[in-house]
Amino acid sequence: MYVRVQDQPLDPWEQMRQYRPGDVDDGSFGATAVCVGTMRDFNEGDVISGMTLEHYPGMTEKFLQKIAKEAQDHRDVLDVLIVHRVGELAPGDPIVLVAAWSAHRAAAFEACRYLIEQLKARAPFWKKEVMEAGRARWVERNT
Amino acid sequence: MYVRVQDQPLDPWEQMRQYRPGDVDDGSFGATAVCVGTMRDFNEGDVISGMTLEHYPGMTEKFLQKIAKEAQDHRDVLDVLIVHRVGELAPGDPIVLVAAWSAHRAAAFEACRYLIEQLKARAPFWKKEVMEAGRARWVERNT
Amino acid sequence: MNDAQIQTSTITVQVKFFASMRERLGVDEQTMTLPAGSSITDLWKLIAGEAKLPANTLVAVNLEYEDAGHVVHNGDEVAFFPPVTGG
Amino acid sequence: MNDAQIQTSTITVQVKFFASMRERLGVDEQTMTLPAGSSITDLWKLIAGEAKLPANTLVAVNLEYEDAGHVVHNGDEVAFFPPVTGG
Repeated sequence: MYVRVQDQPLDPWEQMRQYRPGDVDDGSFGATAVCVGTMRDFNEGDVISGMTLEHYPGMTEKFLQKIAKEAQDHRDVLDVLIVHRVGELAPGDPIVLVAAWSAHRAAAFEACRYLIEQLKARAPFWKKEVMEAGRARWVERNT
Repeated sequence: MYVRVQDQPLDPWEQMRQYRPGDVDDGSFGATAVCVGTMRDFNEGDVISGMTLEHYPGMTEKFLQKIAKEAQDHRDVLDVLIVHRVGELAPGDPIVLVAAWSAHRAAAFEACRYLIEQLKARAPFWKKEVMEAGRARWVERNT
Repeated sequence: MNDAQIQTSTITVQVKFFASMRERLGVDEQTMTLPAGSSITDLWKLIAGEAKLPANTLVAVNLEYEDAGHVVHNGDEVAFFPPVTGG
Repeated sequence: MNDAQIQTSTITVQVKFFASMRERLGVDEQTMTLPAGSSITDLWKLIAGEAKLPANTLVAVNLEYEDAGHVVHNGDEVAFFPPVTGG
Protein backbone atom coordinates (compact mmCIF):
# COMPACT_ATOMS: atom_id res chain seq x y z
CA MET A 1 0.00 0.00 0.00
CA TYR A 2 1.43 3.33 -1.05
CA VAL A 3 -0.15 6.76 -0.47
CA ARG A 4 1.53 10.03 -1.27
CA VAL A 5 0.61 13.72 -1.66
CA GLN A 6 3.31 15.61 -3.54
CA ASP A 7 3.97 19.09 -4.86
CA GLN A 8 6.47 17.71 -7.36
CA PRO A 9 5.30 16.82 -10.90
CA LEU A 10 3.65 13.43 -11.14
CA ASP A 11 4.68 11.05 -13.94
CA PRO A 12 2.09 8.29 -13.54
CA TRP A 13 3.70 5.75 -15.86
CA GLU A 14 7.17 6.23 -14.45
CA GLN A 15 5.61 5.87 -10.99
CA MET A 16 3.93 2.61 -12.07
CA ARG A 17 7.13 1.37 -13.68
CA GLN A 18 9.08 1.89 -10.45
CA TYR A 19 6.51 0.65 -7.96
CA ARG A 20 6.85 -2.90 -6.67
CA PRO A 21 3.52 -4.09 -5.25
CA GLY A 22 4.23 -4.66 -1.57
CA ASP A 23 4.45 -8.21 -0.24
CA VAL A 24 3.24 -9.47 -3.61
CA ASP A 25 5.37 -11.66 -5.83
CA ASP A 26 5.34 -10.97 -9.56
CA GLY A 27 3.36 -14.09 -10.46
CA SER A 28 0.55 -13.66 -7.93
CA PHE A 29 -1.48 -10.89 -9.49
CA GLY A 30 -3.30 -11.34 -12.76
CA ALA A 31 -4.69 -7.86 -13.12
CA THR A 32 -3.70 -4.26 -12.51
CA ALA A 33 -6.25 -1.48 -12.94
CA VAL A 34 -5.15 2.14 -13.10
CA CYS A 35 -6.89 5.48 -13.34
CA VAL A 36 -5.13 8.77 -14.00
CA GLY A 37 -6.82 12.16 -13.70
CA THR A 38 -5.30 14.88 -15.84
CA MET A 39 -5.81 18.64 -15.76
CA ARG A 40 -7.97 19.76 -18.65
CA ASP A 41 -7.68 23.08 -20.46
CA PHE A 42 -11.43 23.74 -20.29
CA ASN A 43 -14.10 23.68 -17.57
CA GLU A 44 -17.69 24.93 -17.51
CA GLY A 45 -17.24 26.52 -20.91
CA ASP A 46 -14.06 28.45 -20.07
CA VAL A 47 -10.48 28.01 -21.22
CA ILE A 48 -8.30 27.22 -18.20
CA SER A 49 -4.63 28.16 -18.28
CA GLY A 50 -3.50 27.03 -14.82
CA MET A 51 -4.55 25.62 -11.50
CA THR A 52 -3.58 25.67 -7.85
CA LEU A 53 -4.38 22.57 -5.83
CA GLU A 54 -4.69 23.15 -2.09
CA HIS A 55 -5.03 20.40 0.50
CA TYR A 56 -5.33 19.93 4.27
CA PRO A 57 -1.95 18.56 5.35
CA GLY A 58 -2.49 15.74 7.77
CA MET A 59 -6.17 15.13 7.11
CA THR A 60 -5.71 14.52 3.37
CA GLU A 61 -3.05 11.86 3.93
CA LYS A 62 -5.08 10.26 6.72
CA PHE A 63 -8.19 10.10 4.54
CA LEU A 64 -6.28 8.60 1.61
CA GLN A 65 -4.71 6.00 3.93
CA LYS A 66 -8.20 5.12 5.16
CA ILE A 67 -9.70 4.52 1.71
CA ALA A 68 -6.55 2.70 0.58
CA LYS A 69 -6.91 0.34 3.52
CA GLU A 70 -10.63 -0.15 2.84
CA ALA A 71 -9.92 -1.03 -0.79
CA GLN A 72 -7.07 -3.35 0.09
CA ASP A 73 -9.08 -5.17 2.75
CA HIS A 74 -11.54 -6.17 0.05
CA ARG A 75 -11.42 -9.80 -0.97
CA ASP A 76 -8.93 -10.52 -3.78
CA VAL A 77 -7.27 -7.09 -3.69
CA LEU A 78 -3.52 -7.51 -3.20
CA ASP A 79 -2.23 -3.94 -3.20
CA VAL A 80 -3.29 -0.36 -3.92
CA LEU A 81 -1.53 2.91 -4.67
CA ILE A 82 -2.65 6.56 -4.56
CA VAL A 83 -0.50 9.53 -5.57
CA HIS A 84 -2.02 13.02 -5.72
CA ARG A 85 -0.54 16.34 -6.79
CA VAL A 86 -0.84 19.63 -4.94
CA GLY A 87 0.55 23.06 -5.83
CA GLU A 88 0.73 24.73 -9.23
CA LEU A 89 -0.42 22.74 -12.27
CA ALA A 90 -0.68 23.41 -16.01
CA PRO A 91 -3.13 21.84 -18.51
CA GLY A 92 -2.11 18.29 -19.35
CA ASP A 93 -0.44 17.77 -15.97
CA PRO A 94 -1.48 14.56 -14.19
CA ILE A 95 -3.38 15.33 -10.97
CA VAL A 96 -3.94 11.89 -9.52
CA LEU A 97 -2.88 8.27 -10.02
CA VAL A 98 -4.73 5.38 -8.41
CA ALA A 99 -3.92 1.71 -8.99
CA ALA A 100 -5.07 -1.65 -7.68
CA TRP A 101 -3.56 -5.12 -8.02
CA SER A 102 -5.57 -8.33 -7.80
CA ALA A 103 -5.57 -11.94 -8.93
CA HIS A 104 -8.68 -11.07 -10.97
CA ARG A 105 -9.55 -8.07 -13.11
CA ALA A 106 -13.05 -7.50 -11.67
CA ALA A 107 -11.64 -6.89 -8.18
CA ALA A 108 -8.88 -4.68 -9.59
CA PHE A 109 -11.36 -2.53 -11.54
CA GLU A 110 -13.71 -2.24 -8.58
CA ALA A 111 -10.96 -1.26 -6.14
CA CYS A 112 -9.61 1.33 -8.57
CA ARG A 113 -13.05 2.80 -9.12
CA TYR A 114 -13.78 2.82 -5.38
CA LEU A 115 -10.57 4.73 -4.67
CA ILE A 116 -11.13 7.44 -7.26
CA GLU A 117 -14.82 7.91 -6.38
CA GLN A 118 -14.11 8.15 -2.64
CA LEU A 119 -11.18 10.47 -3.28
CA LYS A 120 -13.24 12.82 -5.46
CA ALA A 121 -16.20 12.83 -3.09
CA ARG A 122 -14.42 13.23 0.25
CA ALA A 123 -10.65 13.83 0.14
CA PRO A 124 -9.82 17.40 1.25
CA PHE A 125 -8.36 18.90 -1.92
CA TRP A 126 -9.50 22.15 -3.54
CA LYS A 127 -8.90 23.38 -7.08
CA LYS A 128 -8.53 27.04 -7.96
CA GLU A 129 -8.58 27.64 -11.69
CA VAL A 130 -6.81 30.45 -13.51
CA MET A 131 -8.63 31.49 -16.66
CA GLU A 132 -7.44 33.59 -19.54
CA ALA A 133 -6.85 37.24 -18.63
CA GLY A 134 -5.72 36.07 -15.20
CA ARG A 135 -9.11 35.73 -13.51
CA ALA A 136 -9.16 32.95 -10.91
CA ARG A 137 -12.01 31.01 -9.32
CA TRP A 138 -12.47 28.14 -6.93
CA VAL A 139 -13.98 25.08 -8.58
CA GLU A 140 -17.41 24.56 -7.02
CA ARG A 141 -18.57 21.31 -8.54
CA ASN A 142 -16.44 18.22 -8.91
CA THR A 143 -17.70 15.88 -11.59
CA MET B 1 -6.22 4.37 -31.80
CA TYR B 2 -3.37 1.91 -31.45
CA VAL B 3 -3.62 -1.89 -31.73
CA ARG B 4 -0.64 -4.21 -31.69
CA VAL B 5 0.09 -7.93 -31.29
CA GLN B 6 3.74 -8.51 -30.46
CA ASP B 7 6.06 -11.40 -29.65
CA GLN B 8 8.48 -9.01 -27.96
CA PRO B 9 8.23 -8.42 -24.18
CA LEU B 10 5.57 -5.90 -23.23
CA ASP B 11 6.45 -3.14 -20.74
CA PRO B 12 3.01 -1.61 -20.13
CA TRP B 13 4.15 1.49 -18.26
CA GLU B 14 6.93 2.27 -20.72
CA GLN B 15 4.36 1.80 -23.49
CA MET B 16 1.99 4.22 -21.74
CA ARG B 17 4.80 6.69 -21.13
CA GLN B 18 5.68 6.75 -24.82
CA TYR B 19 2.19 6.75 -26.29
CA ARG B 20 0.72 10.07 -27.39
CA PRO B 21 -3.07 9.81 -27.62
CA GLY B 22 -3.83 10.36 -31.30
CA ASP B 23 -5.39 13.64 -32.43
CA VAL B 24 -5.89 14.56 -28.77
CA ASP B 25 -4.18 17.52 -27.19
CA ASP B 26 -2.77 17.12 -23.70
CA GLY B 27 -5.39 19.29 -22.03
CA SER B 28 -8.48 17.66 -23.59
CA PHE B 29 -8.69 14.42 -21.63
CA GLY B 30 -9.42 14.36 -17.95
CA ALA B 31 -9.18 10.64 -17.38
CA THR B 32 -7.13 7.67 -18.50
CA ALA B 33 -8.17 4.16 -17.47
CA VAL B 34 -5.77 1.26 -17.90
CA CYS B 35 -5.95 -2.47 -17.34
CA VAL B 36 -2.94 -4.80 -17.47
CA GLY B 37 -3.21 -8.58 -17.47
CA THR B 38 -0.17 -10.37 -16.08
CA MET B 39 0.80 -14.03 -16.24
CA ARG B 40 0.26 -15.72 -12.89
CA ASP B 41 2.34 -18.56 -11.49
CA PHE B 42 -0.72 -20.62 -10.52
CA ASN B 43 -3.92 -21.75 -12.27
CA GLU B 44 -6.58 -24.26 -11.31
CA GLY B 45 -4.51 -25.36 -8.31
CA ASP B 46 -1.27 -25.97 -10.22
CA VAL B 47 2.03 -24.13 -10.23
CA ILE B 48 2.68 -22.75 -13.71
CA SER B 49 6.25 -22.21 -14.85
CA GLY B 50 5.73 -20.95 -18.39
CA MET B 51 3.23 -20.24 -21.12
CA THR B 52 2.96 -20.16 -24.90
CA LEU B 53 0.45 -17.73 -26.35
CA GLU B 54 -0.78 -18.62 -29.85
CA HIS B 55 -2.95 -16.39 -32.03
CA TYR B 56 -4.57 -16.31 -35.45
CA PRO B 57 -2.47 -13.81 -37.44
CA GLY B 58 -4.78 -11.57 -39.39
CA MET B 59 -8.00 -12.39 -37.58
CA THR B 60 -6.66 -11.39 -34.16
CA GLU B 61 -5.56 -7.97 -35.33
CA LYS B 62 -8.81 -7.46 -37.24
CA PHE B 63 -10.88 -8.36 -34.19
CA LEU B 64 -8.89 -6.06 -31.92
CA GLN B 65 -9.25 -3.22 -34.43
CA LYS B 66 -13.01 -3.82 -34.45
CA ILE B 67 -13.46 -3.63 -30.67
CA ALA B 68 -11.07 -0.67 -30.46
CA LYS B 69 -13.20 1.18 -32.99
CA GLU B 70 -16.40 0.25 -31.15
CA ALA B 71 -14.98 1.56 -27.86
CA GLN B 72 -13.68 4.73 -29.44
CA ASP B 73 -16.95 5.48 -31.23
CA HIS B 74 -18.62 5.62 -27.83
CA ARG B 75 -19.58 9.07 -26.64
CA ASP B 76 -16.81 10.88 -24.73
CA VAL B 77 -14.07 8.34 -25.56
CA LEU B 78 -11.13 10.15 -27.17
CA ASP B 79 -8.65 7.35 -27.80
CA VAL B 80 -7.98 3.69 -27.02
CA LEU B 81 -4.95 1.40 -27.07
CA ILE B 82 -4.58 -2.40 -27.05
CA VAL B 83 -1.25 -4.24 -26.96
CA HIS B 84 -1.21 -8.04 -26.57
CA ARG B 85 1.69 -10.45 -26.24
CA VAL B 86 2.12 -13.73 -28.12
CA GLY B 87 4.91 -16.30 -27.92
CA GLU B 88 6.77 -17.55 -24.86
CA LEU B 89 5.97 -15.97 -21.49
CA ALA B 90 7.17 -16.44 -17.91
CA PRO B 91 5.23 -15.79 -14.68
CA GLY B 92 5.01 -12.07 -13.97
CA ASP B 93 5.20 -11.16 -17.66
CA PRO B 94 2.52 -8.72 -18.82
CA ILE B 95 0.15 -10.35 -21.32
CA VAL B 96 -2.12 -7.49 -22.30
CA LEU B 97 -2.43 -3.73 -21.92
CA VAL B 98 -5.65 -1.87 -22.68
CA ALA B 99 -6.16 1.85 -22.15
CA ALA B 100 -8.85 4.44 -22.82
CA TRP B 101 -8.75 8.24 -22.74
CA SER B 102 -11.80 10.39 -22.12
CA ALA B 103 -12.85 13.79 -20.83
CA HIS B 104 -14.56 11.92 -17.98
CA ARG B 105 -13.51 8.97 -15.87
CA ALA B 106 -16.78 7.00 -16.18
CA ALA B 107 -16.41 6.77 -19.96
CA ALA B 108 -12.72 5.88 -19.63
CA PHE B 109 -13.43 3.08 -17.15
CA GLU B 110 -16.30 1.72 -19.23
CA ALA B 111 -14.30 1.71 -22.46
CA CYS B 112 -11.37 -0.01 -20.74
CA ARG B 113 -13.64 -2.65 -19.25
CA TYR B 114 -15.44 -3.18 -22.57
CA LEU B 115 -12.14 -3.75 -24.36
CA ILE B 116 -10.77 -6.30 -21.91
CA GLU B 117 -14.08 -8.20 -21.62
CA GLN B 118 -14.54 -8.39 -25.40
CA LEU B 119 -10.91 -9.37 -25.85
CA LYS B 120 -11.12 -12.18 -23.32
CA ALA B 121 -14.43 -13.47 -24.63
CA ARG B 122 -13.77 -13.36 -28.37
CA ALA B 123 -10.23 -12.46 -29.49
CA PRO B 124 -8.48 -15.50 -31.03
CA PHE B 125 -5.65 -16.13 -28.58
CA TRP B 126 -4.88 -19.45 -26.91
CA LYS B 127 -2.79 -20.13 -23.82
CA LYS B 128 -0.78 -23.31 -23.36
CA GLU B 129 0.56 -23.65 -19.83
CA VAL B 130 3.74 -25.44 -18.83
CA MET B 131 3.54 -26.92 -15.34
CA GLU B 132 6.27 -28.21 -13.12
CA ALA B 133 7.90 -31.41 -14.42
CA GLY B 134 7.36 -30.11 -17.94
CA ARG B 135 3.76 -31.21 -18.45
CA ALA B 136 1.85 -28.84 -20.72
CA ARG B 137 -1.86 -28.22 -21.22
CA TRP B 138 -4.11 -25.88 -23.17
CA VAL B 139 -6.07 -23.56 -20.93
CA GLU B 140 -9.74 -24.48 -21.31
CA ARG B 141 -11.52 -21.85 -19.29
CA ASN B 142 -10.75 -18.17 -19.41
CA THR B 143 -11.92 -16.33 -16.31
CA MET C 1 -11.47 25.51 43.53
CA ASN C 2 -12.26 28.69 41.60
CA ASP C 3 -9.19 28.23 39.38
CA ALA C 4 -10.16 24.64 38.67
CA GLN C 5 -13.69 25.70 37.77
CA ILE C 6 -12.38 28.23 35.27
CA GLN C 7 -10.11 25.61 33.75
CA THR C 8 -12.95 23.18 33.20
CA SER C 9 -15.54 25.70 32.08
CA THR C 10 -13.69 27.03 29.03
CA ILE C 11 -11.79 25.22 26.31
CA THR C 12 -9.32 26.29 23.69
CA VAL C 13 -9.41 24.95 20.14
CA GLN C 14 -7.25 25.52 17.08
CA VAL C 15 -9.39 26.53 14.10
CA LYS C 16 -8.33 26.20 10.45
CA PHE C 17 -9.95 27.44 7.25
CA PHE C 18 -9.24 26.23 3.72
CA ALA C 19 -9.69 27.32 0.12
CA SER C 20 -12.54 29.79 -0.59
CA MET C 21 -13.46 29.88 3.11
CA ARG C 22 -9.90 30.87 4.06
CA GLU C 23 -9.96 33.61 1.44
CA ARG C 24 -13.39 34.90 2.43
CA LEU C 25 -12.55 35.09 6.13
CA GLY C 26 -9.04 36.37 5.45
CA VAL C 27 -7.49 34.00 7.99
CA ASP C 28 -6.03 30.52 7.69
CA GLU C 29 -5.68 29.56 11.34
CA GLN C 30 -6.62 30.97 14.75
CA THR C 31 -6.82 29.88 18.38
CA MET C 32 -10.23 30.32 19.98
CA THR C 33 -11.50 30.02 23.54
CA LEU C 34 -15.13 29.03 24.12
CA PRO C 35 -17.36 27.50 26.79
CA ALA C 36 -16.92 23.81 27.51
CA GLY C 37 -19.68 21.79 25.91
CA SER C 38 -19.81 23.99 22.80
CA SER C 39 -20.77 22.42 19.51
CA ILE C 40 -19.33 23.15 16.08
CA THR C 41 -22.36 25.36 15.46
CA ASP C 42 -21.54 27.36 18.61
CA LEU C 43 -17.95 27.74 17.47
CA TRP C 44 -19.06 28.97 14.05
CA LYS C 45 -21.31 31.58 15.68
CA LEU C 46 -18.31 32.87 17.59
CA ILE C 47 -16.21 33.03 14.41
CA ALA C 48 -18.66 34.55 11.97
CA GLY C 49 -21.46 36.03 14.03
CA GLU C 50 -23.84 34.00 11.89
CA ALA C 51 -26.31 31.53 13.26
CA LYS C 52 -25.83 28.94 10.56
CA LEU C 53 -22.91 27.38 8.77
CA PRO C 54 -22.92 28.33 5.09
CA ALA C 55 -24.55 25.64 2.93
CA ASN C 56 -22.26 22.76 1.97
CA THR C 57 -19.58 23.74 4.49
CA LEU C 58 -17.64 20.70 5.68
CA VAL C 59 -16.19 20.40 9.15
CA ALA C 60 -13.41 18.18 10.45
CA VAL C 61 -12.38 17.72 14.07
CA ASN C 62 -8.95 16.23 14.66
CA LEU C 63 -8.74 15.30 10.95
CA GLU C 64 -12.08 13.43 10.83
CA TYR C 65 -15.35 14.67 9.34
CA GLU C 66 -17.96 15.66 11.95
CA ASP C 67 -21.48 17.09 11.86
CA ALA C 68 -22.36 20.61 13.07
CA GLY C 69 -23.83 19.23 16.29
CA HIS C 70 -20.57 17.57 17.33
CA VAL C 71 -19.25 18.86 20.70
CA VAL C 72 -15.66 20.10 20.62
CA HIS C 73 -13.12 19.54 23.36
CA ASN C 74 -10.10 21.33 24.74
CA GLY C 75 -7.14 21.02 22.39
CA ASP C 76 -9.20 19.96 19.36
CA GLU C 77 -8.20 21.03 15.87
CA VAL C 78 -11.34 22.15 14.06
CA ALA C 79 -11.34 22.83 10.30
CA PHE C 80 -13.98 24.50 8.14
CA PHE C 81 -13.86 24.14 4.38
CA PRO C 82 -15.97 24.16 1.19
CA PRO C 83 -16.89 21.05 -0.84
CA VAL C 84 -13.79 19.17 -1.94
CA THR C 85 -12.70 19.17 -5.59
CA GLY C 86 -9.68 16.88 -5.87
CA GLY C 87 -8.94 14.04 -8.27
CA MET D 1 -20.20 -26.85 -71.11
CA ASN D 2 -19.06 -29.91 -69.22
CA ASP D 3 -15.86 -28.15 -68.13
CA ALA D 4 -17.81 -25.10 -66.98
CA GLN D 5 -20.19 -27.28 -65.01
CA ILE D 6 -17.29 -28.93 -63.17
CA GLN D 7 -15.78 -25.52 -62.39
CA THR D 8 -18.96 -24.21 -60.83
CA SER D 9 -19.95 -27.38 -59.01
CA THR D 10 -16.86 -27.66 -56.81
CA ILE D 11 -15.06 -25.11 -54.70
CA THR D 12 -11.67 -24.95 -53.05
CA VAL D 13 -11.15 -23.51 -49.57
CA GLN D 14 -8.10 -23.00 -47.38
CA VAL D 15 -8.62 -24.57 -43.95
CA LYS D 16 -6.69 -23.62 -40.79
CA PHE D 17 -6.62 -25.18 -37.34
CA PHE D 18 -5.37 -23.58 -34.13
CA ALA D 19 -4.22 -24.53 -30.65
CA SER D 20 -5.53 -27.85 -29.27
CA MET D 21 -7.44 -28.53 -32.49
CA ARG D 22 -4.28 -28.14 -34.56
CA GLU D 23 -2.45 -30.52 -32.23
CA ARG D 24 -5.25 -33.08 -32.17
CA LEU D 25 -5.62 -33.17 -35.95
CA GLY D 26 -1.86 -32.97 -36.50
CA VAL D 27 -2.21 -30.34 -39.22
CA ASP D 28 -2.20 -26.55 -39.18
CA GLU D 29 -3.38 -25.77 -42.70
CA GLN D 30 -4.74 -27.64 -45.73
CA THR D 31 -6.46 -26.97 -49.04
CA MET D 32 -9.76 -28.79 -49.52
CA THR D 33 -12.09 -29.21 -52.48
CA LEU D 34 -15.78 -29.75 -51.83
CA PRO D 35 -19.15 -29.37 -53.58
CA ALA D 36 -20.43 -25.85 -54.15
CA GLY D 37 -23.10 -24.92 -51.65
CA SER D 38 -21.39 -26.81 -48.81
CA SER D 39 -21.80 -25.51 -45.28
CA ILE D 40 -19.19 -25.41 -42.52
CA THR D 41 -20.78 -28.58 -41.13
CA ASP D 42 -20.30 -30.29 -44.51
CA LEU D 43 -16.67 -29.18 -44.57
CA TRP D 44 -16.10 -30.51 -41.06
CA LYS D 45 -17.57 -33.91 -42.07
CA LEU D 46 -15.05 -34.07 -44.92
CA ILE D 47 -12.18 -33.20 -42.58
CA ALA D 48 -12.96 -35.39 -39.59
CA GLY D 49 -15.47 -37.97 -40.79
CA GLU D 50 -17.67 -36.87 -37.88
CA ALA D 51 -21.18 -35.62 -38.24
CA LYS D 52 -20.91 -32.88 -35.67
CA LEU D 53 -18.41 -30.20 -34.77
CA PRO D 54 -16.90 -30.83 -31.33
CA ALA D 55 -18.67 -28.87 -28.61
CA ASN D 56 -17.47 -25.27 -28.21
CA THR D 57 -15.56 -25.31 -31.49
CA LEU D 58 -15.41 -21.83 -33.02
CA VAL D 59 -15.35 -21.22 -36.76
CA ALA D 60 -14.19 -18.18 -38.69
CA VAL D 61 -14.61 -17.59 -42.42
CA ASN D 62 -12.39 -14.93 -43.94
CA LEU D 63 -11.39 -13.76 -40.42
CA GLU D 64 -14.98 -13.31 -39.16
CA TYR D 65 -16.87 -15.62 -36.81
CA GLU D 66 -19.58 -17.70 -38.54
CA ASP D 67 -22.07 -20.38 -37.47
CA ALA D 68 -21.84 -24.02 -38.56
CA GLY D 69 -24.67 -23.54 -41.06
CA HIS D 70 -22.80 -20.82 -42.96
CA VAL D 71 -22.21 -21.71 -46.64
CA VAL D 72 -18.59 -21.48 -47.78
CA HIS D 73 -17.45 -20.15 -51.13
CA ASN D 74 -14.57 -20.73 -53.48
CA GLY D 75 -11.38 -19.15 -52.16
CA ASP D 76 -12.63 -18.77 -48.57
CA GLU D 77 -10.26 -19.15 -45.64
CA VAL D 78 -11.99 -21.27 -43.01
CA ALA D 79 -10.55 -21.67 -39.51
CA PHE D 80 -11.53 -24.08 -36.74
CA PHE D 81 -10.39 -23.45 -33.18
CA PRO D 82 -11.21 -24.09 -29.51
CA PRO D 83 -12.58 -21.46 -27.10
CA VAL D 84 -10.26 -18.47 -26.89
CA THR D 85 -8.16 -17.81 -23.78
CA GLY D 86 -6.34 -14.52 -24.32
CA GLY D 87 -6.02 -11.50 -22.07
